[in-house]
Amino acid sequence: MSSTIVSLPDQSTARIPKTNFITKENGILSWLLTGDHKRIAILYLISITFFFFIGGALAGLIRLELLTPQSDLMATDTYNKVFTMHGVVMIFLFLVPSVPATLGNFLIPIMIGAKDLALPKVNLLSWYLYIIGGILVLYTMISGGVDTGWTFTTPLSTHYVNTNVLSTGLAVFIAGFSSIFTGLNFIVTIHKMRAPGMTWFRMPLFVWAHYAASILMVLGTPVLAIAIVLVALERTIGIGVFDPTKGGDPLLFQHLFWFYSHPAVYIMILPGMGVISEVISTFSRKRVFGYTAVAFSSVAIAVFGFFVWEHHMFIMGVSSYSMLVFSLLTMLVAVPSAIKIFNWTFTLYKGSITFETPMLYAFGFMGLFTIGGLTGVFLGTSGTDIHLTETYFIVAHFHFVMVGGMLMAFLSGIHFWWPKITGRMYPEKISQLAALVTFIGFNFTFFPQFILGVLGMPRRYAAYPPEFQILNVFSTAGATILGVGYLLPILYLTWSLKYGEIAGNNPWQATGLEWQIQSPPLTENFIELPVMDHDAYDYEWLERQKEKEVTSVG
Amino acid sequence: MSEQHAVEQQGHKEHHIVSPVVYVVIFFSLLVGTAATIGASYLDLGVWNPVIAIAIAVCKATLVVLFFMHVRYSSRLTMLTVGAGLFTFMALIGMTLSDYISRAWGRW
Amino acid sequence: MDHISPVFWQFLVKWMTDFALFPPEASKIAPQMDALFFFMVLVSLIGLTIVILLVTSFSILYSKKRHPIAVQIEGSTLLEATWTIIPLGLFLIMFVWGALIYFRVYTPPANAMNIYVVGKQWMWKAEHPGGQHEINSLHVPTGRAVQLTLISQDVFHSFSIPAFRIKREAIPGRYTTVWFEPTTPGTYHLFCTQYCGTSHSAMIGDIVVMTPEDFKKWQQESTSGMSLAQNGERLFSSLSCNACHNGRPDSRGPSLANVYGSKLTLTSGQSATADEAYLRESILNPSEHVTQGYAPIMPTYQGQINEDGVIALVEYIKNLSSNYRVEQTLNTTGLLPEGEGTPAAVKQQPAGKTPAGQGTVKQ
Amino acid sequence: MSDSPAIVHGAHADAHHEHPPYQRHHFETMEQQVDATSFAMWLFLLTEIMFFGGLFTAYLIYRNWYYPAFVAGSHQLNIFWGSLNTLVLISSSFTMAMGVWCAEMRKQAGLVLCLVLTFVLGIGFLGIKTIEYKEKIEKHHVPGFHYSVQSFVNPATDKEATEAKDKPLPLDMARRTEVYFSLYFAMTGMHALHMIIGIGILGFMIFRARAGAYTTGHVTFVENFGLYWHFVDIIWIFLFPLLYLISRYS
Repeated sequence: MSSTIVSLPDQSTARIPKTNFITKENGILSWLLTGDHKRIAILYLISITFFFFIGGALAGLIRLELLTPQSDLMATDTYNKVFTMHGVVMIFLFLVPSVPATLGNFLIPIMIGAKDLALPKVNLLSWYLYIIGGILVLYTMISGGVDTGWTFTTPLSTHYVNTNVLSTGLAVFIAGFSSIFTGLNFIVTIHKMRAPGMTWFRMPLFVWAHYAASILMVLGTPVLAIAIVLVALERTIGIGVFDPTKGGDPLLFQHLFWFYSHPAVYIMILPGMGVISEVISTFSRKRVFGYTAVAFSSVAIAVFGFFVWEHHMFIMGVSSYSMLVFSLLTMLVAVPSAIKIFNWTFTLYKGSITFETPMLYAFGFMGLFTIGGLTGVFLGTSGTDIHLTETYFIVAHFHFVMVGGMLMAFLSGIHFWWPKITGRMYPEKISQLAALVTFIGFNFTFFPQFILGVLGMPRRYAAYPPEFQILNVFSTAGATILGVGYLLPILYLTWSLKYGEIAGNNPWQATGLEWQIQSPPLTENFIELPVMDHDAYDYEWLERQKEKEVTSVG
Repeated sequence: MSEQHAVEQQGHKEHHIVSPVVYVVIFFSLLVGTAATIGASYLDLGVWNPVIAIAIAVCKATLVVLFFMHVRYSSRLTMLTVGAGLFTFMALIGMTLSDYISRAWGRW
Repeated sequence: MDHISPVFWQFLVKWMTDFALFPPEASKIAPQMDALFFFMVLVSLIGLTIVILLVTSFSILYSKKRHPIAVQIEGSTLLEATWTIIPLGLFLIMFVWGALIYFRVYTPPANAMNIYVVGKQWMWKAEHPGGQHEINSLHVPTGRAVQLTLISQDVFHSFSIPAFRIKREAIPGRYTTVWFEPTTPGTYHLFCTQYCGTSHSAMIGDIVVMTPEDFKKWQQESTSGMSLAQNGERLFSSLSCNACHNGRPDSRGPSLANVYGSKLTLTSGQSATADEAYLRESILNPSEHVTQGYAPIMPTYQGQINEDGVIALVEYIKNLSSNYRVEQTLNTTGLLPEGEGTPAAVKQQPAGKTPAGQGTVKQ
Repeated sequence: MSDSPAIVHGAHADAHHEHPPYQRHHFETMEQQVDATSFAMWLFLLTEIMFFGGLFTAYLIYRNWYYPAFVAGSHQLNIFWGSLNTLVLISSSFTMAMGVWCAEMRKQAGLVLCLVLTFVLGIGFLGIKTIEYKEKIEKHHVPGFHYSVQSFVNPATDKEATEAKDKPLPLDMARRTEVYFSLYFAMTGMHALHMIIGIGILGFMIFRARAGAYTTGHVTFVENFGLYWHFVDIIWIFLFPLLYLISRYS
C-alpha cells in the first residue's frame, strides 16, 4: 500500500486540456478586461504575491534593525515608517484579500456549481480597486512613507505627524471597498447561484467559511471607511470629531476603527479555516467530523466577532463595566475556534491519512493556530491584558494567528489547488521541505517574542534595553529561515508551471465539485450544469463514481 | 440524504408591480410626517422631543423601505438583509454607547 | 574566524549574564497577576499537548499504510459538547479571575499617595505633591500604595512598568489612574508602550523603588522648595481665581475649601463627586460644572494653562481646608479684578513671574 | 433557508432555449439574474447603513455631551431651507418610484419624464444645500482654522440666534459648537456626495431611457438605482430632525 493518494494520469499520454480558461483568449487585454472569476483570481494571486514580498522585505528590515539594541541600521522615524508600511501592506493588501480573493474567487463558483460569480464586472472592479489601493501605498512608500502605525491612532495621525497619512488613508479606503465588493459578490453568489441539489448543508466548509467572512467584510469595512474619512477631514480642514482640544473624543476613533479591525482578524482567518477543512478531509479520506458544528462555528465567529472589539482598548480608559461585557464576549468567541480545532483533530480519527504538502501545512496551521488562539485568551482576559498588551506578546500572538494560521492555510490551499488552477503538480519533495522550513523558521521567529512580551518589551520600538537582545537575535535568525521558507514555494511553483507533472482532473481523489471537472477548468467551469445528489465530503460517492467510470469504459 | 431539500423550490415568483395609488398615498404620508416632525419640534416635550423626532423618522423610513423600496412585496431574504443591517447598526451604536454611558458610573 | 570569535564570545558572555525569561515581581499585584498568568499558561500547555498528542497519535495510527480504508464518522454530539463546555468553563474562570485583577489594578485605595504624571512627546514628567519634578524617572517608596494620575498633553501614551505588571494609557484631555504598591527596592524599566511618534522608543525611563527612609531622604534632597500645592496657590491668585472663590459670603463663586471629595449638586440637577477629574473639567469647561446656586460666569481656562498648571491647581484645591489664606492673598495683592474676571489680569503678568515658568501657557 | 436558486426543473442546462438579450451568460434564468442583482444592491445598501452608522454613533455621543452647543448650532440652520429640501427629496423619491413603475409598465415617455424630474429635484436639493453651505462659510461656521464662535457667545450680533432667542453660551460650550458643525458638515457632506453620485447615474439613465433601454421588460437597473435613491432619501429623513430640529421651541 503506497503512502500517497496522488493518482496522476499516465504522464506519457496525458496532456493539459487544449481549451481551458487560460488558453481561451490571448493577449494582455483579455486578462485585464476579463469577467472570468478564475482569471481574476490569477490576477489577484500575482498582485498579492507581489505585495507579500514587499511586506516581507519590510519585515526583514524590521528584524535586521532589531538585531541590535540601538537604532543603528536606520533612524527611528525610518523604522516607524517601515513597520507602518509593513502593517498596511500585509493587512490590507495581503491578508485581507489573500485566500478570499484568490482561492475563494477561483473556487466558490465551482464548488457550488455555478458558471461564475454573480457579478463578474464587480469582481473585476474590486481587483482594480485593489490595484489602485496598492499603487497608492507604493506611492506613499516612494514619496516619504507614513509613520502612524497601521492603526492610524488619533490624534497622532490627525495632528502630530506630517507624513503621507492622506494617501495611505485613501489607499486603505479604496482597498476596503475592494474587499466590500468581494464579500458582497460572494454572499450573492452563495445565496443565488447554487446548483440544483446544492443545499446549504451540502456546501463544502470552505464556502461556509467564506460566507461568514463575507458578512464581516460587508458590514465591518464601511465603518473603517468612515473612520478614515473623518481622520482625513480632521487632517485637512480641521473638523473636531476626534480632536480632544475641540471637544472630540479620541477614543471614539478607536471604537470605530476596531469595530472593523477586530472583525478584520476573522476576515483574515476564517477563509484559512475553510482551506484547512478541505485539506484535512481530503488527506484523511474522511468527512469532516461534525460538519454542522464546523459550519455553524464559522457563522458564530462572524456574529460574535462584531461584539468584542473593545478588548483592544482595555487599558485606554474605557469604562470598566463595558470592559466586563466585552471581555466576557471575547471568551465566548474563543470557543468556536476551539470547536474547530478539535473537530479537525477528530477528522483524523480512523481516517486514512497521507502526508502531502498541503496536509503538512495544515498540521502546521493547527499547531500554530492553537498557540495563537490560546494566547489570544491571555489578552482577552482583562487582568493579564494589562501586563501583556502593547508588548511583543501581542506581536507574537497575532503573528501566530495571521502568519502561523492564515499564511500556513494560504500556502496549504495554494499547494492543494495548484493542480486545479494550473493543471500541473508542484514538486512534492521540495515543497515538503519548504513546509518544514517554514514551520521551523516561524517558531524560531515568533516564539521568542512571547517571552520578550512577558518581559515587557514594548512593540514598535526601534531601540530597546540590551537585556532583550538575545531573544531578538533568535527572532531575527528565525526570520531568515522563514524567508527561505517563503522564497522556496515561489521558485518551485513557477518552475512547475512548465515542468510540473500533468495533474489530471482529480489528483487528490477529492470529492468537491471542483475536482470533477478538467484542470485547468473551462471558462464556463462545467460542460453540463451539475446536480448535487450527495453530501460534501462523500468519499463513498466518489468510489461509486469511479466504479461507474471503470464499468462504462470497460 | 435529504431529497426534500433538493426538490424544495419556490413557485415562479410573480414580480409584484406596486400601483401608483400606493405611491401617492405614501408620498402624502411622508409629507404629513415631515410636517409632524417640524411641528413637534416647536413643542416643549422635554425628553420626549428627540424620541418623537426619531419615532416619526423611523415611521417615514419604514414607509419608504416597505413601499418605495418594495420590501413589503419582497422575499424573506431581502427582509433578512434589512434586518441584518439594522442589527449590526444597533450593535455598533449600542455597544459603543455601553462604554460612554457606563463611564459616568465609576471613576475608573 | 580569528576576528569573529572574540565578538561572538563577547555576545555570549553578555547574553549569559543579561538573560532573563521572566520579569521581576516588584509590586504587590505582580504575584497575583502572575498566578493567573501561570494558570493560563498551564491550561494552554495542557490544551496544546492534547491537540498535539491527538494529532500525532492519529497520524501514526491511522496513516494510510496502517489504516488503508477510512471509516466514515458523522460526528459525535457528546464529544463536541465536551470540547465546547470544558473550554468555555475554563475561559469563564479566566474571565472572572482576570476581571478581579483588572478592578484591583485600576481602583486605587483611598489612602494612596498621589503622583501626577504628564506624558508628552517624548517624555514622562512626574510631579510629586511635595514639589519634586522628575523627567523620565519616578521615585517611589516600598510598602506604600502609590496612585498615578495620568494625562497626556498631545497624543496617546501608555505608562508601563513591567516589573509591577501595570500599564495605563495617558489620554489627551482626561485623567486616568492606576496604582501599585512596590515591594522590592531596585531600578525597573518604565516604557511608553503606546506608539506615539518618532521617538516613541526613547520615551523610556527608570522606576526607582527605595526603602521609605531612602525615599524620605530623596524627597528632601530633590524638592524645588515649593510644593505642588504652593505652586497651585500662586497660580490660583495670579489667574485671579481668588477673586470669586474666596469663601466670602458675597463671593460669586463657591468656596473651594474642603470641596475635594464632596458630593456637589449642579445647576443641571445632577450630582457629582469632586475628584481630580471633576476639578480639572470644571477649570477647563466650567459651564457644565456650575454648582447649584451660582451663576455660570466662570470663564474657561482652556488655552491659558497647560496640564502642569491644571495639576498644580487641582493639587492646591485638593489640599485647601480653609479660606483663610485665600483671603490673605486677596488682601495683600489687591488683585480684585473688575468686570467679568477676564483673563486680562493674567496677561498683564509677565510669564516669568509664575514660578519656573510653570503652569501658564507660554504667550 | 428557502432561497435555493429557483432553477428550472430537470436542471439540465438546456442552454439553447431562448434567452432575452440582457440575460448574462452565467445565469441560468432571468429570474435568478434579477434576484441576484437586487440582492446585491441590498447588500450594498447594508454597507451604506454601516458607513453612516459611524457618523450617527458620533452624533449620539456628542449630542449627549454638548447638548447646549448642539441646540445653538442647530438654531443656526435655516428651517425653511431644511424643510424645503426635505420636501424636494421626498418628491424626488416619489418621482423615482413612479419612474420604476413606468419602466415596469413599459411607458417610455413616462419613465423619461420621471427620471428628468428626479434629476431636476436632485439638482434642486444640491442647490439649496449650496445656499446653506454658503451662508455657513460666510458666518465662519465651517470647522477648522477660521471657525468663529461669535454667534454663540454673543447671539445678539447674529440674526438666526436672535430669532431663536438664544441665550449667550459660555465660551467653553460655545467652542463645542464646532463639534456640532463638524458633524453637520460630515453628515450632510457625505449625504450630498451620495446625491452627486446618484445624479450622475441618473443622467446616464435618462440618456439610456430615451433610447428605450429600460422599457423592454428588463427593469433591474432602474429598480436598483431606485433602491439607492430611496436609501439616500431615508438618510436625509433622519438627518433633518437630528440636525435641524433640536429644541426649536425654546
